[in-house]
Amino acid sequence: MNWWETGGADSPVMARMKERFAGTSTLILTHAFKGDDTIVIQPADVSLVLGFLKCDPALAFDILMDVTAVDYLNDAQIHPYLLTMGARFEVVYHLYSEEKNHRIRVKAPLKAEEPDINSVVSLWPSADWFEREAWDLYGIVFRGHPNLKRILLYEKFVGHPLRKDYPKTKRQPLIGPVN
Amino acid sequence: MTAALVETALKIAFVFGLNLSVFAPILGWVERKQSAVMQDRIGANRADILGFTIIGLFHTMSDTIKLVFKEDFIPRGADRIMHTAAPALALIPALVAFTVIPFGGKYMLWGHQVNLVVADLDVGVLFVFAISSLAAYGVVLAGWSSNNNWSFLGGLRAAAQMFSYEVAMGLTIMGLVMYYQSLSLVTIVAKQDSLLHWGIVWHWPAFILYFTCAIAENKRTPFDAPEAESELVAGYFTEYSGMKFIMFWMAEFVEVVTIAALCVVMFFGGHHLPFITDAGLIDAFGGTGSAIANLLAMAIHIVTFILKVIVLIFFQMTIRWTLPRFRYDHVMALGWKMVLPASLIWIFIVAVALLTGAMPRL
Amino acid sequence: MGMTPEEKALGDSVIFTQLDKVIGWGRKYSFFLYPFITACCGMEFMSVAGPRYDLDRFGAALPRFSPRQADLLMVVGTISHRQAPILVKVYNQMTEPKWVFAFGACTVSGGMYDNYATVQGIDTLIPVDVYVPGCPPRPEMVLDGLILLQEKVAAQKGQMSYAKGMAPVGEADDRIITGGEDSI
Amino acid sequence: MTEQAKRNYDFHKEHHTELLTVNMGPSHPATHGTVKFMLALDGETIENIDVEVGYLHRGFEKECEAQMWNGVFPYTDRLDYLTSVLNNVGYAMTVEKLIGITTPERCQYIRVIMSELARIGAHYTTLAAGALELGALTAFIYFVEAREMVWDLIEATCGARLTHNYVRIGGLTGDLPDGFAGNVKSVFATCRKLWLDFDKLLTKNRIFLDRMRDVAAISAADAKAWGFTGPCLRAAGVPYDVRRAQPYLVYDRVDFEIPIGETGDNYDRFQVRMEELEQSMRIVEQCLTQIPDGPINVNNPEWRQPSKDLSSTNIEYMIHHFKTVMEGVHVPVGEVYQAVEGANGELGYYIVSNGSGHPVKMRVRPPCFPITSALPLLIKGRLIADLIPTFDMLNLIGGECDR
Repeated sequence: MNWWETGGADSPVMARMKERFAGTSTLILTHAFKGDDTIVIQPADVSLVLGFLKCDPALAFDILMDVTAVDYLNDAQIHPYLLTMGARFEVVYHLYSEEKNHRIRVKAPLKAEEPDINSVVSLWPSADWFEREAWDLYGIVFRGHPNLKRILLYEKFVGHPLRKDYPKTKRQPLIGPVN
Repeated sequence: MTAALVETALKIAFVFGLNLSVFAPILGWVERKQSAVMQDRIGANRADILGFTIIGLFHTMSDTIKLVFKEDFIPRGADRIMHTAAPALALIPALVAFTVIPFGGKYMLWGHQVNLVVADLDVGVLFVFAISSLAAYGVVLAGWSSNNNWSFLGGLRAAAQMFSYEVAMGLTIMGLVMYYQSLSLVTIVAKQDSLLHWGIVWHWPAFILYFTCAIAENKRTPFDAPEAESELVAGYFTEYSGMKFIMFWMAEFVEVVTIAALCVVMFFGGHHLPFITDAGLIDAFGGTGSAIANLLAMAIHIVTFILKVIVLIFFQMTIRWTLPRFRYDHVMALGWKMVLPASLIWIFIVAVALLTGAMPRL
Repeated sequence: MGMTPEEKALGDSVIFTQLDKVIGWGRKYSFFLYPFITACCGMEFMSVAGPRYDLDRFGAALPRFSPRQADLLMVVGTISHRQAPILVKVYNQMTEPKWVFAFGACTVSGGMYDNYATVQGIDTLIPVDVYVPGCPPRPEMVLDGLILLQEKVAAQKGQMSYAKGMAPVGEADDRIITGGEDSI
Repeated sequence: MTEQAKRNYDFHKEHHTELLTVNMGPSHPATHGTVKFMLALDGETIENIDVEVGYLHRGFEKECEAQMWNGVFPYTDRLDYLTSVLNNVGYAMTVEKLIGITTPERCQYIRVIMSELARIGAHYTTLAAGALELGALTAFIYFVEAREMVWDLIEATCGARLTHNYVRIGGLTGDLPDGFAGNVKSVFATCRKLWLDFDKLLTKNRIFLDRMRDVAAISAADAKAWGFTGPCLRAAGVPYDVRRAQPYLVYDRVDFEIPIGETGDNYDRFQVRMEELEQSMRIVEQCLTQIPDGPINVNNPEWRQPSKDLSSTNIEYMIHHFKTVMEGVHVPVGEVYQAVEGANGELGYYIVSNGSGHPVKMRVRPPCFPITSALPLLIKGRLIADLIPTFDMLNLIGGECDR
């Protein structure tokens, strides 16, 4: 048995998602490990899925809690679908519905060579800075983002430091010595 | 002639000495200590000379020494002449305004009449306002000549604020001038010889209005928008260092004293003691003819005056450390929409009261 | 600092050594701080300035946020590489004489953070007079550091001879830039 | 001038005026050293604003990925450095959720007590800083003193004033000290007095009201869309509080209210925080009456190393201690997200483990990050003086926002 399989019944959110996307290839995997409803989707469908999550009255995810990315350069075995898709990154969205008081995690695997995905700024303005951060630290390109530039680091910085192949202490000082 | 010259020289020395070497530095210390008391702290107390600290009084001295020997900096792109002149332009008017403020009455000393005011002008009230409005130039020039955006903003704010309150401040006093029928501060003080004739008795609304305007004119909290630390770094004196920087502060402190002294002169009977007239006091010590009696009375009057000034300074400091800061547009709104109409209404009320006899004429 | 021509000429003449003492005394009890607060240590800095520890007792309570008016640059908190040019600029903008107080482990050595983003001690950028380690240092330590600095300042020789803009660090032009987009 | 010309009259163009660009920060007294505003000013009015964060980016995630699971705690301390314990608790709960262990009841109560004390300290600081920046220095000092007393309580428990590093996976580093309940009682009595003083100085002060009320208001829908949580969201009238919505630890056993505002302006944010101080005190007081005796650590050496007494007298425990220190605990494979209510809003941890001794991903959802991103929305068209209280009440904490 894989680590994410829990064997419990689906939560209403998961049931609704499975119902909506039945027969399509959108959902790669769904699970509720440790009670966290999780869906893994095709990156091309991210606008569709997140738009549905926001607008569907039964789901009504009105707060985008978090957008981040993960680099599975050496750890793709954690999620076998990464290996089958040949993906390296995963963009992770955490949503919360204040109205219905439920949460969901949406993940979209991305390939190393073209880490780009649609921006969701038009759905939630809070995605603006989160996506800029993911671009800054992981180099994920968000298509359609109005202002995709570095946010935590400076423009002169080369590379994306949270990628696993970026050495932890590789400094690029603007002034002063390297170490 | 010589006696008159000596007398004037002594009086000037007294006034400037009092302001520059006593009030201004001590106020720096008072402000620090009072804030410490209000905030449950100890406050500056470490600076010592030969082991004596005198509750931190020497800190003012060490500040001065340090500031004198601090690098004097003029930023690139600044107008050097204006940049240097601005602090002086801010400080001098505050000092000069003090010349027409009587800090005592008239005394006969060895056949020579001493009038305890440096310049007994017939238009003393107008002179004070005219001179203190010049202080705005120092501030505006400082802001403009520094070639710094924050200074510039601070200077603009200061200009608007000082000129606005100048207008209102002049009007707040008009009722009082009508009541005493004189523009001379000496006459105004002389007419306050009994407690019932003190300005505050009939003109307490004017006092409140005047005091508000005066603090605003002096740009102290809650009206310190031009130098608001959290907004404009240090406002118009952002680019000043060393002594030039501290001159702006001294101007502020001297202005505090001037405001307090003016309030005392106009509203709190000047040097007069509450229940005894000048003549009565001199008589009590042995009559008009005695120089000793006159000297004693003079000393008591000067001390009374200074004590009253200190109380009002204390009041200003308390306000300083209690209230938060106004927003700039609220300052202007308060000046134009509240204080100015209120002082006009007050003038009207005083006029009607004087005509109908509801307010006794002096 | 080296001997300036004036110092060499005047040597240990009595007047100047006495004057040194007087100026040293003045400077010792009159630090105007520039709090360069970036991080966690700033909270302890608040406490140091607060009623219980009361920095004002040492005559150092007056924060001046204009570097022209400050004597003591208190670097409080982690300096990232992004922040470093600003720190150097503020240091250069300060008028002589000036001192630097490294408040907390991050400013002393980089502290817990040894990675791509952080400067490994501000002494790689600007000269430092007092190092106060701790993450964050307790207020007592800060006061101790301040007293040490006071002693250092009081004992300095040649107090009169600070040249204008003596030691700009990095690009010398930083010092005089004012106004516009570059002012802080 | 014709009607048409009047309508086309552009003041800026006709009078050759231009906007004044000023650079506020990152070392500006109002920006707390970690944020930079580029302002385009038309007189005093902010026509445009660009917010730049990241000046305190110190590689939290990269640093944590190099640490062992227990070694992450000191770094979480320095996220929102005002609520170190709260960050510790959030992280510990996330790892415990991934492992699947439940901490003993006493531990849970202590975690709640310490979290709330940290929250009290954070709110004191926020409110005090807000007062300071508006020029009310005395009010600032009152709350710094109150905060100092609350920190004394925390210090008595864990030994540190600010960065507590108090919580461990599966437990705590130590129990509450003797006489803690009595100290809390006396400290809270003084704090309530100071609260009243602060309240008198500011809350009904006309100057203060004018500066705070109706400044930078945000609607409930906007606040949610911009990812507001915590006091800022509640000020907009949305009663969302993780402690109530998805209770964790023992928050479902204590009685507390969730203060909400109406207009979402600065004054509401101020009032919500003022009220939350009292509610947090109530939570602590209730916990202190309910708290049971018992262990503070899970009785499972795999996750929580046994006490020093055992490990220095017994060779098996000694070896075990050595191994857990050198290799760290091996958290099972998986990914979880756990949110706690931080002082600024929902503090979420998203961690991914590959079963080794180090995290693969150690993500923190910083509550003030999205809140700060809404600053241009709130402040455009307002006066430069409004920026100060707005920024204070949004409460950007550099360590958390920039990580």
